[in-house]
Amino acid sequence: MMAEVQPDIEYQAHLAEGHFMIQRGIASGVHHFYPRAIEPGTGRALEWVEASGKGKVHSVTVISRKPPLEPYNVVLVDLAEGPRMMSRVDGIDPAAIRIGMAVTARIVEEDERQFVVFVPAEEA
Amino acid sequence: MSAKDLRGRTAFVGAATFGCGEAPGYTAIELAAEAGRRAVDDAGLKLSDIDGLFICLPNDFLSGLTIAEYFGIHPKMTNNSRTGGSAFLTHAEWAMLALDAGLIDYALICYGSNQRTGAGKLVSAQAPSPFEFPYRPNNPVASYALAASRHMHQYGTTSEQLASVAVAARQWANLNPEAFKQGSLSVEDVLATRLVADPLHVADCCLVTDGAAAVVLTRADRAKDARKTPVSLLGAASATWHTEIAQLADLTITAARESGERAFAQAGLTPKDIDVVELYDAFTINTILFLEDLGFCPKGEGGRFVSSGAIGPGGSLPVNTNGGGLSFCHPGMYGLFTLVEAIRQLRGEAGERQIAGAKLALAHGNGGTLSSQATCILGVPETV
Amino acid sequence: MTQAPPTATYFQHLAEGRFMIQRSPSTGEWVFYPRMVAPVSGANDLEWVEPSGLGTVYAVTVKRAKPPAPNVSIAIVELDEGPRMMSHVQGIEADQVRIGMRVRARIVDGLDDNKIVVFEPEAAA
Amino acid sequence: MTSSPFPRGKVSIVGATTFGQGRAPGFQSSDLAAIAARDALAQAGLTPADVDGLFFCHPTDTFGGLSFAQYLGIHPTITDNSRVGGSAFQAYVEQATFLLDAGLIDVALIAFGNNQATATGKLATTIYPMTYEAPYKPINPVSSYALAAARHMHQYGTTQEQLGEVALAARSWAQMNPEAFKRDPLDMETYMASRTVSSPLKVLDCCLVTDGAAAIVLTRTDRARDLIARPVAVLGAASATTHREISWMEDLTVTAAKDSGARAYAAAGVTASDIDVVQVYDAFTINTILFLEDLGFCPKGEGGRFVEGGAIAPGGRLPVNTNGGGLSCCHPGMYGLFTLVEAIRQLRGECGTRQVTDPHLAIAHGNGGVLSSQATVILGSPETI
Repeated sequence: MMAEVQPDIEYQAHLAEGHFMIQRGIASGVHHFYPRAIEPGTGRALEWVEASGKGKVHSVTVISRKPPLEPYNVVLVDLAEGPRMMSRVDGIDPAAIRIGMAVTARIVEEDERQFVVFVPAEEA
Repeated sequence: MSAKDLRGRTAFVGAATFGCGEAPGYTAIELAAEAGRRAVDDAGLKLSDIDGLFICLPNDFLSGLTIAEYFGIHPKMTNNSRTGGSAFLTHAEWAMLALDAGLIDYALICYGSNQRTGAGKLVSAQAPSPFEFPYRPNNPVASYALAASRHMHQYGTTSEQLASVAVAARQWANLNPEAFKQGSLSVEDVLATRLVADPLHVADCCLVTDGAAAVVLTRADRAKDARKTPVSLLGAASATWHTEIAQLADLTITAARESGERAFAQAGLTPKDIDVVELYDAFTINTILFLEDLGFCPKGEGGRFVSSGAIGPGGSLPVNTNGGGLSFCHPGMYGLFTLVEAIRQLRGEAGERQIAGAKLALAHGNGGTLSSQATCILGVPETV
Repeated sequence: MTQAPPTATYFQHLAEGRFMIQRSPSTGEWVFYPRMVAPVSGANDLEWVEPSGLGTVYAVTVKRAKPPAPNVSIAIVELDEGPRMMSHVQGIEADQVRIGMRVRARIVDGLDDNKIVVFEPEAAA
Repeated sequence: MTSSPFPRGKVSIVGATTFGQGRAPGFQSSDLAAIAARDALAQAGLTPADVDGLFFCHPTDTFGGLSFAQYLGIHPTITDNSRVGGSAFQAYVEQATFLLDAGLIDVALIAFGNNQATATGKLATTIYPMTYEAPYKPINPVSSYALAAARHMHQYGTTQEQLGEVALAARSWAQMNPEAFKRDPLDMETYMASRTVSSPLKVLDCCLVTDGAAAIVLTRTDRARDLIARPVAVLGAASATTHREISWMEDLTVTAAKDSGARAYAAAGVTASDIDVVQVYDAFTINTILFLEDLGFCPKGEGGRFVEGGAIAPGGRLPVNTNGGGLSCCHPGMYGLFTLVEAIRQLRGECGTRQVTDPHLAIAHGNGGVLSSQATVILGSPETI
């Protein structure tokens, strides 16, 4: 029984080792995020693959806070592989983040937990 | 196999609200119980007549059990399904089926919250997603803001158009003595309020109030004996597409499209037939999305539709005639209030805000972050 | 007529040193816990009345504590007026509390800042 | 209305499975439920995409129905996460049957998973303030059930040893179930010597704390026959609620199972004496005694004497909780769905050494809250329709 995927633990372990991994249906070839024990829709097996880290901002909101706290952004990013995830874009004034903007994934650590944020993609 | 014909087989025979706005000192259960008692009384029934209970209280996972005990009744059916603010319209769908099947005879749907004056902190019913919380979205507003920002990006919807939803709601609230927020409100006023999560301002967001509501349903044959003219349930349908906003395929199209389509099909009606519309307006963007998804205007046209003055008093399509969650009340979950207002309009009980000759009404509930949608279509007896 | 907030009113009475429960003049029934509306009958003319404070143990369990903390009785007491309530029976070893035992109410300090009602054997009072 | 409105035999179960009973480290509750759901669907050649009615109860997420729909990548037309405690799953069967029969849905999935035993987070409980009970610090739910047991002993002379018989029978069944968590031998001496938690209930009167998941799949019987050879028919189902807190239960020795059972029997057109195998929600040993009485297997007050002498153990006169029950098989927070899975497995003849000989009728009874909410399902082999 323990041959089943343990989605959260495995995802987090990959991040801790510096890899942003997402899942792909072995039969369907379709990529998925967030991590699951079975493929959504089909219920079939999934494998881990490293995400390219490339994505585009799908939507953005800037959350205001009582000064002196700074506002911060929350975005949805469409990964190049297809899935969408919530994240934030660092390294840019939140007011300058635009829908459609190309971004690149980075793994950061806060409160002893690694997670994925994005930065504006390097100009080609 | 096609769906059983449930059109007009059941009817609302009682409706009530209690403690809308501020109700200091009361617990959520007390508010819900009083609204429930009033709705049962409105129907000319006794508490002991109720054999189906549909409840969802903010601070109680097992609230159906609590209300059964509170009323001293032994219901055959107890349902506390929680799908957010759409739950109550889904409860109506359930009740319709259970009543028609003869499983129960009288269904009570009720809700109450003391979230404004209550000493306890606001209850978060939803488990935080490990894939959202690192980014600190101030949910629910952040999720709705992300949808609004996509709608603006794709269709050119403007902040002024969003604001016009809040303005129409306030105009209706000014005609409703029960409404919590009254007074003049202009588009400029809305835009001058603080941004909470771009593009949504404070005045784009629903109120935080106390309040309770309840409705009673029974089979059409029994409804004839009710104290007041029954309001028939012509169609009801639900749909769930996601939980987290990142998982909604197109942030400008909600499952209301699906629940609306099935509810209209069951009722044998189209949006053109509807006289009055009650939508769950947790945020101004909701009204725009649901008007589009329910077919009252084409996709992407919602912003222009609402800014034309169409949805306010005197407009071509009366929407949220009680003032909605934006100006009437919003005690954590607003869904049931859409049903109560639709029933009051069809009974001709809406006073200054009454829509003359209203025969058909649509009530729509929304849960989670645009996640779960449910639509009910109601009609006066002659529409059955 | 709408009841004043029942839960808040009940604890206010206790804070003032009075154990009050509700009664409907129209049906004569006594109600506990405090409600907006009487269960079953639906009567909504509930008034606050002082019960006799006498009752009978209907059921009891002894919650075993890790020594040296004492064991505690958790009882359901049926008031002479009819309603039942959960409580402690104090002034007696927890494992000496018996179903059917006559008890009398007393107000003591509870958790938080609230006063609560406990019972002790009627004979001891 | 004299005749039952229940659509007897119109709906059948085409998939039933468990996963991760006992300890399942590393999985979230939804992971466990998803794996069970996948396997239950696969038994009928279905996939998550076929599901349009979702009935799901998540231990910590009150919006669990929404998140599980998202997890499975489906868009159900009916999403129900009604919580009435451990009886929720029987109530789901009742509601799914009506919805399927009315044609509002085609495939219903009822699923549950809980990682409470191995998860680092603490057990989720309702936020509901038990205003009039909390000041007395009952260890709920144990103390509430203990109060009921104390009344039963007082009124009917039920003994500690009779409670022990229930625990012993459950353990003997568990020893025949490779999936059961507690399988070491248990005798009356050990039972009597075990620590009292809230008198009269001892540690061994209380259910386990385990992980675990289960899932079942329902569809209309006409379609079920095309999917698998031996679907299990839903012959009757009914629910009843009486109270929330034990202080306001009318008679602590009579549960709403009396009412839900009576209506379920009426729907199925059978009586207790027709039932071949019984699965009841044994959160505590007293439950089994109460439910055997309330469901009509023995007169009120006789439950203690009924279970004596191994009567409900393997080889006894009535097979009860043949998987080992919540006492010895598993109890992942809510056990209701596991009574259904075991009843289905018995009717399908999948139970290995614990298999009851050729059963045709099974009862699966769920209990929620503190004896508050009861729901009964009667299942039958295809021949019983």
